[in-house]
Amino acid sequence: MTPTTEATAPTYTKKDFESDQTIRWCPGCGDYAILATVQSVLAGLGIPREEFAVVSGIGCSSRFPYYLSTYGFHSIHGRAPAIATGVKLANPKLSVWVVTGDGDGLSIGGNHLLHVLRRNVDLKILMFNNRIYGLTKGQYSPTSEQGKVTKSTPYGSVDNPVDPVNFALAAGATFVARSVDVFRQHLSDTVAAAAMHRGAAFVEIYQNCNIFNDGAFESLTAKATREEKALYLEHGQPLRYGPEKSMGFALKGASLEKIDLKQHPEREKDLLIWDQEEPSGTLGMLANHLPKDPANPVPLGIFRRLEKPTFDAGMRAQIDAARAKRGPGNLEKLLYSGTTWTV
Amino acid sequence: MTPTTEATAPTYTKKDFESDQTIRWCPGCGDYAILATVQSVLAGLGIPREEFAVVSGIGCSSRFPYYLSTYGFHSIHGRAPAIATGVKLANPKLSVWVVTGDGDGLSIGGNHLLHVLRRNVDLKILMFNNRIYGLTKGQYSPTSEQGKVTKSTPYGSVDNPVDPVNFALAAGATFVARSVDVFRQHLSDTVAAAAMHRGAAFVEIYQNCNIFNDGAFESLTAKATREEKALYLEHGQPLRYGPEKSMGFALKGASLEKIDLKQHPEREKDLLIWDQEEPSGTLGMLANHLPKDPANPVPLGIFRRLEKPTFDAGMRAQIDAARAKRGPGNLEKLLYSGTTWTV
Amino acid sequence: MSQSDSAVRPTRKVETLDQVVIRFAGDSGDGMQLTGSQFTNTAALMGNDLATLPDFPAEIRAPAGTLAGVSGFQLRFSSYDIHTPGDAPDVLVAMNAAALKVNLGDLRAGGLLIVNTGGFGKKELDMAGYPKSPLEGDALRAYRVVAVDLNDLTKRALEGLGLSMKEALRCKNFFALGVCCWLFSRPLDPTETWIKSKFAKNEQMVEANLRVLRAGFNFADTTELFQTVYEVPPAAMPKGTYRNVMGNEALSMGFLAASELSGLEIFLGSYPITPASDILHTLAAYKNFGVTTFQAEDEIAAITSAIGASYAGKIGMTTTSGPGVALKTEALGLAVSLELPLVLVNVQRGGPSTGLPTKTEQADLFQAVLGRNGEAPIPVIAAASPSDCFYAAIEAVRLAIRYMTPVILLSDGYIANGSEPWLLPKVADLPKIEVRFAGQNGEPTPANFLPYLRDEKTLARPWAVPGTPGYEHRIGGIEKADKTGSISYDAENHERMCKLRQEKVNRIASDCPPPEFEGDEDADLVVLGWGSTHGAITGAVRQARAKGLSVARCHLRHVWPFPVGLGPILKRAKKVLIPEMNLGQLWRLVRSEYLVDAISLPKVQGRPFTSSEILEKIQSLS
Amino acid sequence: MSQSDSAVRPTRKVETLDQVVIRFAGDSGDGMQLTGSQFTNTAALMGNDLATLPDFPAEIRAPAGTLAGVSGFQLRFSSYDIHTPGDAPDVLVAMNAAALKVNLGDLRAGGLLIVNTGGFGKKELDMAGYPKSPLEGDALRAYRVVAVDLNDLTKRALEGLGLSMKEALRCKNFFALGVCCWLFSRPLDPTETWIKSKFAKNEQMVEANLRVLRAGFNFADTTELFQTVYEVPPAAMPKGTYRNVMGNEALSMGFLAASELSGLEIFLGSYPITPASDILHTLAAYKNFGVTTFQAEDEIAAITSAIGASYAGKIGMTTTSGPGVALKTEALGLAVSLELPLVLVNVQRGGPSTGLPTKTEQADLFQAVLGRNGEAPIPVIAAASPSDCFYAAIEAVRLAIRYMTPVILLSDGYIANGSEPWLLPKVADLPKIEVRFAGQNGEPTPANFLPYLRDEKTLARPWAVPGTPGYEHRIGGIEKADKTGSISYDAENHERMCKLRQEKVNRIASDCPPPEFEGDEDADLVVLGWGSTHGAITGAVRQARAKGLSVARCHLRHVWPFPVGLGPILKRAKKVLIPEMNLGQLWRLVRSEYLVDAISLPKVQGRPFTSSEILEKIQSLS
Ligand SMILES: Cc1ncc(C[n+]2csc(CCOP(=O)(O)OP(=O)(O)O)c2C)c(N)n1
Ligand SMILES: Cc1ncc(C[n+]2csc(CCOP(=O)(O)OP(=O)(O)O)c2C)c(N)n1
Ligand code: SF4
Ligand code: SF4
Ligand SMILES: [Mg+2]
Ligand SMILES: [Mg+2]
Repeated sequence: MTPTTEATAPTYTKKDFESDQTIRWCPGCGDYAILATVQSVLAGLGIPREEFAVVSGIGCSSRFPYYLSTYGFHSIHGRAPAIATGVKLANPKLSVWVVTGDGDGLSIGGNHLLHVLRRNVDLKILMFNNRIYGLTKGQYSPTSEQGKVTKSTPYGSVDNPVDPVNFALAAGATFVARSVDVFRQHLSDTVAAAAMHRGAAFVEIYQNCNIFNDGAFESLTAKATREEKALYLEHGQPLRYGPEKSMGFALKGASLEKIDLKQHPEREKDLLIWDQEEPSGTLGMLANHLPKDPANPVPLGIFRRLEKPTFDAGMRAQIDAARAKRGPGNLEKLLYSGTTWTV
Repeated sequence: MTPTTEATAPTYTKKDFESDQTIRWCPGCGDYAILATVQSVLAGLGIPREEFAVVSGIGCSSRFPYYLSTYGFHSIHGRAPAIATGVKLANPKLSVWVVTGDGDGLSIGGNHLLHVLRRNVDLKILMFNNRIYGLTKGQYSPTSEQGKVTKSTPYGSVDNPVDPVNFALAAGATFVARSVDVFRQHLSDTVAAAAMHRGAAFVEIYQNCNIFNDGAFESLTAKATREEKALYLEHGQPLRYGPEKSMGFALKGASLEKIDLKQHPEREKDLLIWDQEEPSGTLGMLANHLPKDPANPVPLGIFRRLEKPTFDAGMRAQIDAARAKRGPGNLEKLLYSGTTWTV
Repeated sequence: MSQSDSAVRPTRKVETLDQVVIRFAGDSGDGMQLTGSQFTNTAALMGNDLATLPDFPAEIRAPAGTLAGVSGFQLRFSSYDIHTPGDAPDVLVAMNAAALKVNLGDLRAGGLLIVNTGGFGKKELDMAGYPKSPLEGDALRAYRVVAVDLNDLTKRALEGLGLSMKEALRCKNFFALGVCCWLFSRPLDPTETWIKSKFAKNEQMVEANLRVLRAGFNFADTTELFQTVYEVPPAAMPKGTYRNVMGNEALSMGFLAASELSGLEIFLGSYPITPASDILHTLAAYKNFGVTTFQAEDEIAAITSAIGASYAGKIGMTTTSGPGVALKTEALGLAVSLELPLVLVNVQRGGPSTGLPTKTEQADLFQAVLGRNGEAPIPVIAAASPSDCFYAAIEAVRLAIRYMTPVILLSDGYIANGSEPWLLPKVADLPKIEVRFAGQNGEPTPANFLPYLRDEKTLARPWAVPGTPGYEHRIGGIEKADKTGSISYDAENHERMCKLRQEKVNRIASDCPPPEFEGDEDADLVVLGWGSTHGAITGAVRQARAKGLSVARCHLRHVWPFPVGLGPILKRAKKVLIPEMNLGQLWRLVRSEYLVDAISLPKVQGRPFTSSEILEKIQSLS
Repeated sequence: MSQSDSAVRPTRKVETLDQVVIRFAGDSGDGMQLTGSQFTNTAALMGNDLATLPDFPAEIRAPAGTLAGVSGFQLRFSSYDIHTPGDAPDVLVAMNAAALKVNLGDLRAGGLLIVNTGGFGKKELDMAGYPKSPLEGDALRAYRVVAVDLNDLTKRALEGLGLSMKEALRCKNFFALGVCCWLFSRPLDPTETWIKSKFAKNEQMVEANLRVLRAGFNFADTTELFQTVYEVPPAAMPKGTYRNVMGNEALSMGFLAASELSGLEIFLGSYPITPASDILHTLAAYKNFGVTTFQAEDEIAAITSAIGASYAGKIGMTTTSGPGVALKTEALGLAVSLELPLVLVNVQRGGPSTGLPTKTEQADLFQAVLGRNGEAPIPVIAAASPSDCFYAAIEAVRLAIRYMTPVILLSDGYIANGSEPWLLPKVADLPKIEVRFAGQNGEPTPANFLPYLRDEKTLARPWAVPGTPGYEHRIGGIEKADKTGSISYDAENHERMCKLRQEKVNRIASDCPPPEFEGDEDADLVVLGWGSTHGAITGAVRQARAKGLSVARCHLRHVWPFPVGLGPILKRAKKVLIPEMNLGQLWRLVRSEYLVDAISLPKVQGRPFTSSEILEKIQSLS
């Protein structure tokens, strides 16, 4: 089901998307903020409530569907994208959402995520990235920074983390974005944009787990540093950030150069104009390479948004075409087809 | 085991790496050429034969280890990277190779591949990409082009293919390359470079399956068009290709511009100088976006080569450090540690 | 069937046989599967009863001429009702030395051996491990040998057509087929028709194959190699229209039928694996039946996408073989917990692990019945023969929907690739499958929908699909409170739910026909079987009874839970014999259920039982 | 143990008890697990025998005050030999209304109920679903109620320390602990020592917790709330040094011991899952023992990396719970086919599917014994108690190496998190595990190494690890030719290999001690158990025998294959009773093996048997 703005569209409030289940997250968990935002966004899409199917895997984040008053499906670890593919293929009219965590989506479920993204199945995928395994009480995850000391890595983790946005870009996802649990308006806009996108929409949401990885995003979310640390990608706008938007980035060869506009106001014209429709993903990766340097801001917003035929529509079209061409299946005829003989 | 060039290194010929098993590939299969090349490369590395462990999954390609006279392990579908991780962690002295197919490595095994690459486990991974499932008799694979008609897609496949090189770049692989079964010298050089690399080395090898996907790479491999179609990436060299190397690419914003040097000899200086050490993967993706346009050449060679600490070395170092700091484990002491009481 | 005019009646002695077992054997590249199928097709059209057994290596084309590369196809055709592709072949066609080496041991003494001497060069002999040619000396004394150079004859037949040597030689299987058609008084036209349609796009190939086929026929007619020509009259089969069908094909059509009978569209999530892939291939072609086939990235995505589709109101199904089932285990547990309909087909092959991918076995029964974590009961049914796959597929869907449960349907490589004539049903005679989606039957919307409130009779819960207003609810794999389906960690609730799920499945035991039984009620020995041993057991028991032995047979279509009628049958027998293509899996389940000291007849050789193996055992027990 | 000087002996009536069952219950955030463990630790140090049963929700912190968020810890300590954490608690400490609601039903009539009235405000009562406070009226008449406002007392104890209200309240569990220490004449110093080391980096927390702990003790001493103070003298335990140990901890140490005994380093490939994760956490800390712990991307990578490590010459192991085993099924089949050593630990939890992640169950036995495709036999052993996990781990490694086979070791949530005193062994007394790598024993290098040539006695194949010159060979999951290990599709070879693999595992039945047996040889009733029911069965059978009933018990450490001694024991008994935390899995296996009409006593409630449940059943059968 695509969002509609017709007059007949139901009007809901956030409350209509709250379920009667007690919420079982830890007090202070970033998941609460995401839930509230998503409830509001869903209420505003104009899609009848019964046409939402929200599928999740396993993890704290994956408890999400219980707290929405829509159809909900809390499944098994890592498999939500595959289940959701089945739901969407079976009934393309539904608005199908996937909620997953960094462990659920990128550890055990990495492959399914890769494949729904490359197929461009029309799913809205929200990955709550708290860079930790919450539900199993604090082991490192594939997005944990190197050297992370956790229950399972008392000497620090050795592996390089995977970057969900890079991963999604390379997989060919047609909508790739990043937002933050506590940046309510930005999150709301980003989730709404994902909802409006036709095709696989992937949204990484930085989420604080105040029990096992408290403050993981604090340098970004702290009120004091927010402005310095958030680089909002806005289509058609130059890459600027910081107090008074006085910092920016320009292309230099195949990498980005940081420019202090206060010192070099003349270079404003060099700033890279953000193009979310650049198809190769190169630009997205370029912008996203920034966070690896702690001195750099964190890019947020939409890394890529492309219109491409969706998998579910393509599959349906084949059925329709076959029916148009060969007529609806006739079982009797099929059984008696080929070489038969009568006794 | 890292390749050695010491005087004591064993000297082998290709024959020393041939096993006594009858080869069971179809006559004409591209796998034969790869086998011969790899046998030669292994023979020339100076590593004792018994220190090779070659692990594969399932597929025609995965029969590879049977035909090498080294230690060999033909495992289950998609899991070779994980098995090889165990082998390498258990005995870091070994030279551990993974042989996989496009189905084995990117369909069922995509997640394991992602994780060995991001971890930078010191494995040499050869993926034979024939863009089809050979062993199961011709279904489309995740690298098959869209619209592919196969046994399982009589109406043509709907999904967008995944590009193995992009995937590996986004996963953070420290060595990413592409070669072709029948480009013997190039393949040999590429595999040898992978062997010399310390860390996860990923090589995509285009391979012709003459039974189920014959000619998949013919526009590249045909003698007549080879020169026009192969763009060799050479570190420190400009991106040039074609007869008399008269064509090339330059950076234009964040994408590549094709330049006909015959018409514009003055633009030679603009050509992009290939830098395999560009860390973000941006450049690699840029170059690799080319094949999507059939008018463009196919980039071959090394997309990225970076020195980074390996996972296996990091894991070993933790054990060594713990031993250095706490002394080797003393079981008796451990058992009797903590709160005990004596009756 | 009128005789084609290319097939002039020969003037040799005519002998009438009531059955023939013939095996074509050659290199993987020699087209033996095709030759066998064409001969089968012709036999079917002539009204014979028949059964086939293809047998090929796991490699696509193992190196030409090697033992590992030998491919075979056995066909038994008859003028009476038969049940297996036969024990020892009467006729063996060996296209090269390796094929002879691999197959000769099976040929019955005195059998007819047709060898292609063109496949016995020095190189071929070496590869087959023959120090010297078996065609010289008396190694083959026990057989009636007809040695012909099919290579040469084929090449000569094609002279002037402009084919390369390699292309020409690829036609030689049609020469052999022509010879055999002559020998067994078969018309050529079904094969000719097939050639014309198969190679429609390549006139040269049509011409070449037709020439070679006819050359073979004429060669046999002309030369003095054969003293006798055989006839196998049609079998007296029940009235009706027949087609020849392979198991995977019948199974696919069964699913299409179930779709029609239930009014629901099919969603098949699958990942290719031998010997199950053909079901995916077959169904993929029937998109106009509203079938969605999804080739997933792996087995886990295959089954979970099917679960998703069932959740959304289609018939979710997934097809695979043993190693694939292993990967689907966790998701099967989820399906049990969700109580959604789902059909999993396991076309069993030789195990453990990768095992023998192209060979048959029944060793996944334990896995089907008991192979999950937690108390996770799933009903298991099994197909008995190629055509029975059709009905088994319908029954699997019926149970899945009626009981809101995953169902496992077991087939195996033998019946999946084997074929037999199938008396086609009328679609109108097939019973409808009732589907009731909650909220779509005009009932008033409940204030508080209870997704785990059960039907009194079946204990099934309601099927409320997304899109239905007022029925929004949440499901998941965590234990659920009875009726409401909310998460519950309550101790008593958990026990109640475990027992309810078990009881629901148990009720199927009395909602299925009694097990098939043949023979006297008070027979001393009951031979109990399941799945594809059906034919071999039937044959053996009939022969034993014909010899006057007190034996009956019983066959399970519903393998788990055991149908209510099984206990009395087994308890009343003095002895129970259970032949299985495993080391005794049904045997163990039967012992545990009924405390009956049954006797196991295990066979784990990657190939089906012969009737005589079972008959022998019956005799030793009588 | 000297009494700390903060603990002045009170002057109340002193009563001596031989055992006490106490349960601490509160909100997930109230620190009940910690309180329980500290009290346990103290009891252990005082020489009591003891057993514990923690019980907590699957959520990290379910919303404060809800029923779903209640966390409990039960401890039984005694002056005699006990086997379970007790049936009904004698003492219940309830920190809030929800904790009372959830736990009250278990408290024995007349039991002592200590309630924190600070947790019974309007909001807490509402959340617990109490329309009015149960502390008013006679709802609690059946118990001895001591109602104190722990919140208030704690806050007051901390006045002046500068803690926020929230921080202060977090200490209240130590107040409760202080009260209980006084009540049961326990010293404070073990807890004080613990507090000092635990919060070493935060002086304020040390000070706060110590203050509150002592305040609780002194409060109990000063007020007139308790008329009696209890003593539970030490149990007469065998001589030796003890520590208190939890199952997962003992299991981890067992692996370290096996590593030392075999001289091989450990490789643990694991993926976190409750209740198994702690084994990964524990072993990860012991890198100086040469342990490699690899947190894999999923369960499949966890087991396959372990297989890779075994191939390369380490002890490969993998730890998980039921859903994880499901995912490892295919790889287990591979390990069977490869014949490499491997240990898989399944710490069972409630199923099916996600089920009850933090609760205990024994319902994965079928999965362990039979849950694979093909004929894929794997020996299964089970741990009986927390400390027994140590020995079970060693035995698993011994079998894996000796028989070159995967081994499944079953534990469960109950013993994994439960604890008991453990009489520590001397390392020197533990038997060595022999390892022979091919080509590393000075033998001449064979011209043609045969990787599947078997040891005559064990049928194990040689373990030739990469790096050994002259032993290069290839292995895989396709069927292998006997001895050479080359790919083989041969029919007879396949059957031979299947039978050899089965026979190898069967031989373990006579290479293990006879099953543990207690009671008269000719007892009428034998109670048969496996795994963690050991304690409850032992307690019940001893009580029954004390009542003069003719009953014995038998316990299986080697669950599959059944040890040779089991058959005679079961056949000679008139009745066999099998209590299990499942719907009858061992029961079915026993019936199938011995045709014994055993009686099942199933319990699937996510919690262990109490002795009285079993005793009751014994009595009903006597
Ligand atoms: C098959 C399986 N393996 C492991 C688990 C245990 N498990 C539950 S949640 C989880 C990780 C959750 O991490 P993430 O997805 O990041 O979610 P979070 O709790 O952080 O929101 C794991 C390992 C499981 N439930 N199932
Ligand atoms: C668990 C499992 N699923 C499916 C299969 C069947 N299978 C064998 S090989 C293969 C695909 C092989 O494709 P690819 O990796 O591209 O190798 P190729 O044969 O083309 O070299 C499949 C699906 C299997 N052996 N095991
Ligand atoms: S553990 Fe972390 S992610 Fe999970 S609910 Fe608590 S705060 Fe949130
Ligand atoms: S099927 Fe294709 S990939 Fe496999 S051996 Fe034959 S030619 Fe090679
Ligand atoms: Mg997380
Ligand atoms: Mg391939």
